[in-house]
Amino acid sequence: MLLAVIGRSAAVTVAGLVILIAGFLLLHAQPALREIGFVRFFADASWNPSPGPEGRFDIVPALVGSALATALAALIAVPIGITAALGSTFFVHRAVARLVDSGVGVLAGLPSVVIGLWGLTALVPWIARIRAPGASLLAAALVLAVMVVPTIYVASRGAFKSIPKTCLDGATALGMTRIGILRAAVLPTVKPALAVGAVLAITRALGETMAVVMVAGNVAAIPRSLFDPVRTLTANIALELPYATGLHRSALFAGGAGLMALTWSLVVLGRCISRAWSGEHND
Amino acid sequence: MTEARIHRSTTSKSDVAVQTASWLALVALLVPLGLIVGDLLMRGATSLSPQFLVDSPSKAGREGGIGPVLLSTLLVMGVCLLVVVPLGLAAAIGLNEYLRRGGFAVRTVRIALDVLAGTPSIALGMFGYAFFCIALGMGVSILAGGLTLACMVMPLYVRLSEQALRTVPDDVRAAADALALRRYTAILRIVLPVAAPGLFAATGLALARALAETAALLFTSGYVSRTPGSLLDPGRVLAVHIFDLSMNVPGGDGPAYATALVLVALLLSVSGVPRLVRGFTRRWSHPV
Amino acid sequence: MESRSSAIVPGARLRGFGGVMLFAALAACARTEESSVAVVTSTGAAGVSVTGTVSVVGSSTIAPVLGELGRLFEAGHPGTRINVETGGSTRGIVEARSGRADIGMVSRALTVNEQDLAAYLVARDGVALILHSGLEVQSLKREQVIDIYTGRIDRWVGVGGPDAPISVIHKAEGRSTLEVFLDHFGLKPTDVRPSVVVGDNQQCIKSVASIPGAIGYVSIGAAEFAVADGVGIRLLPLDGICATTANVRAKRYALTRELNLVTDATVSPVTRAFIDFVLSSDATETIRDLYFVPIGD
Amino acid sequence: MSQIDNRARALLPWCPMEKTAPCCTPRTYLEVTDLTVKYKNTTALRHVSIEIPRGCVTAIVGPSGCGKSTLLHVINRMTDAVAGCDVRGSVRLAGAEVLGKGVDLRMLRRRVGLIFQRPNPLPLSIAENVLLPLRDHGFTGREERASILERVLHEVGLWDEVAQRLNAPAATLSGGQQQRLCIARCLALLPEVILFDEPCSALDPIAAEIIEQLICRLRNRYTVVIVTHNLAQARRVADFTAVLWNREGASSLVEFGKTRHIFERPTQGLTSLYVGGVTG
Repeated sequence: MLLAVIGRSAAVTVAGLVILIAGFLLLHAQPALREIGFVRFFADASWNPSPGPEGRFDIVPALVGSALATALAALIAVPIGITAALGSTFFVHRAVARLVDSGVGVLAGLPSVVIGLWGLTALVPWIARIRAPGASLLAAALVLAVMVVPTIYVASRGAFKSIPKTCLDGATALGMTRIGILRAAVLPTVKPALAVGAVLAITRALGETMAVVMVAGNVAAIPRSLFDPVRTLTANIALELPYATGLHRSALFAGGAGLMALTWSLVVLGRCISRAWSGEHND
Repeated sequence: MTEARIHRSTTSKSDVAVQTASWLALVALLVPLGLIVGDLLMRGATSLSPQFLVDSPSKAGREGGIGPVLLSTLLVMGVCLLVVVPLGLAAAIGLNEYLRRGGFAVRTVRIALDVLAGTPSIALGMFGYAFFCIALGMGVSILAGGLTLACMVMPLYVRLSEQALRTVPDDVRAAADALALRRYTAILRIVLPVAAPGLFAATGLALARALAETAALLFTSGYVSRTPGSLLDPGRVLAVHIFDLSMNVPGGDGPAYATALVLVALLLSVSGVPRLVRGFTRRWSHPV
Repeated sequence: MESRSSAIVPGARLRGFGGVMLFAALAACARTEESSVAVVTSTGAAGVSVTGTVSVVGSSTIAPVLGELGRLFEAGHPGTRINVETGGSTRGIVEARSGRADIGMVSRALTVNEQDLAAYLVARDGVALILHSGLEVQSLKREQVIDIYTGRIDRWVGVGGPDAPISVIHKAEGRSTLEVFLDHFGLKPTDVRPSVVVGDNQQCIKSVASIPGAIGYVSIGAAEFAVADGVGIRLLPLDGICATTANVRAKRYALTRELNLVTDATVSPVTRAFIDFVLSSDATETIRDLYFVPIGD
Repeated sequence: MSQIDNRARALLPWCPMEKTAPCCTPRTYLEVTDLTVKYKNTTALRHVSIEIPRGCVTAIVGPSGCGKSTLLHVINRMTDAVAGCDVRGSVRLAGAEVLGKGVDLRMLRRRVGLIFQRPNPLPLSIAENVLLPLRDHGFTGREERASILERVLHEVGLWDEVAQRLNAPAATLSGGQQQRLCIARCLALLPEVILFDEPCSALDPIAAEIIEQLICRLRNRYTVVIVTHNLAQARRVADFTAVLWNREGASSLVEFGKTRHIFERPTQGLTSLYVGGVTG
């Protein structure tokens, strides 16, 4: 009986954390939302959140920065992750596949700060050779791609592995080419799983802070090229929160709440995709 | 797991293209890994020594070691696990053993856990700062950092523990049911022992996740690299140390890599040890 | 988890309560040993017996000084602990006012609105422009600095240097070094077109040292400390006056600022003792060692 | 007189069949009345009524998927744990309703033991498989538990085989031994009814024979219900036999009576086809 009460209340407590977190972020964001107002976060000329009348609270550059870095990272990581999973499931020797699997396991386990360290000390200087100073949108996207490619690989690998052998044998028996088999027998079944993996990876990229703050240059302006610096929503918080006070801090909390809302809707999107998928399978 | 290879039956241009693309993708996947691990080993190993693990950092970390940082890390992880393991295990037991499967409560809690798992760690760091440091008056401290991390790894731990609990075969549950064992007897004496290796692994993975985290700790357990005197003192963890050395300390790259090497070694061992434990306990588990 | 249960009380001041764990006792022992040696060398405040924790929050420029002084103070006063956190001058003010910190560190003069706090002038410091050490640029005029920071000049060749791009290192909002710098050059925050935005002095120094073609501005104390340590940066003269601690001391250098400590009305005995120590002649040498200018000089 | 044929009697000479008064004048102990069981979309059992006599072995036979196991699982309410399972009708144990809301499930399951198709010892030692349920059901005396352990292991003929390694994991036993251990731990709780759900189908023929002999030894002292798809087994061990058949999407009772009657003079055409091996 006691265990039942403990177990149930623990489950509820854990779920309640979500409300607590949302509540506290909104609580601290409230002064900014009240005094600055929702509109100015999008209409102000720039992000210069000094306390006082001169404060400018334009969140758009950070939003664009986050969106660009995430989208570019996804653009790089999704094809590589999926194709690599395809290769190690269907084309390469099992030993190679195992090697890749464990390599990806290590990559997935690397702390973001370590990947950021590598980005800062190896990647940024390389990019700086093309164009100084090197800390840029490109560096952020590459580092993010390295971080999320394991997520995509693992999700796709799982999906490809779950394809029953009979399905492939049927296609092979018809004497189809590999690409024909992939199109006919593999892709239709795994599409939703691949989509879920990609959404998961995008969620991760959007929420990543450390690796990005270390390589992105963190200038709060909309970049005009790959080599321009960017500041993401997460970097904005990491960079300024320790020093922020008053309305500035509240504005950062509002940014944090917005970031949270964005990622939460991505989580819900992922659930919807996988639900639609499993629904399809039940029929 | 039915895994099927596509055998080369015909050779067409498109096939060659697909295969080449696969190889290229595999290389593109492994090259950054090789570069990172290579850098880590080469640049880290040169600064690493037994003394490095115990000495205090001096000259902002350019010299000396990471002794106090290791201690702070252990304490933050300790606080985190002390909260996560009992609460998370209880929640997993509640979800898996007591709440009605597929019921409203279970679905709600699952969605909440998914959402929590998707919350960016920096947002959790803000929450931890607002809630633990300010509202609960803990200040920037090891305690606040550990509790924030606990919030972060909770969904992972609950999900993995649930998976572990689900490895208990159905016919063992049926046996316990048919014998009309009390629920807690069945859970404490039968379910938990069977699930123990899985629970170990869950703890290891949760710990690995916590060890790797930086953003959630920036504002909660702080930067101070001194030996903490209590749980209410701030303390710098390994990941934050790496961040600080690489961002703020000219000439700090060497020690940063050495610290990163220590961190990665720690990560690999905490996620690897449970696998060994599982190997030892396998013979006791029910043949499935 | 005793400390946790007590921590549930909202707003409770808990610093110093947490010594529940064994390690805490061990750490305390270790410190006592250290200090028993150090007591002999430490002078001044000997007869005063105070214990407790002082939390110091604020400017990252002052933090290294107070960190070092804190160590000395702890050595002379067993049972005390000085926790120094960085968070910028404004947070120093806010937290000292709210009582979350015992002492705030403020690396500028107090404004009219901040007169409710008691301020203690600890030292003086300047803000210097720094360049990557490989850059062959000997000096910059005021207008050139403004042009560089507003993006009107984006290659070094425009100011008589090599044909390389300029990487403008700027600070994130909320840093008082930024305010002092912009104020001196009559710039508005919105005018600046940076290439990289950094957090504090140390990060700025590291960025300038690692990016060829970089220019930034930092505390002279921090910069001289870095140069003495062999970091690849160079301090630029300002209006023809070399950026050195000596020139700050001699009040020849224009871009200077005060380094203040602030407290609210209630000051605990241990906080009082620590402030006294920081203001005493015992602290002067340490302040000078870290390339700041003690008030007495 | 005897309910089993001579061949079976020759095989099981120790079956105390002849002396068993209760089967001659059977008193109903377990009364299933108008039982209908529905899962989400399907009806498993429809209007089933059987009166199971005390101290006898009753077999439930029928082709696979005809709801035999469902019937057993309803009797000790294992169906409670199945989501979307709807049970209507009545099951009375010694005159008391089993399906009601206020029924003490712990007590019911102690009185009505269930043995599964696959041996499912708890992942504990051999001894603990018996001792843990005993402790859980409030047998507090250490001595008492030890003597019960020895008694039930003797009863299932396992004592001599395992006495030296009572603390070894139960998983190290062979399949037949595991099944006997399951029966032993059930006996330890002093049940009145024991339900067997195809207890031999996962075992090799030799182990199966030992279990069959064991079931015969339980006669008189326990009311035994055994579900089996093995007609010969039903004929060998059962005093009474019920035939279930799936008709029009749901199973119902075709015929119930003394085993001899069912096999030699069935009243229903379907029964004679089934026991004659023509259909099923």
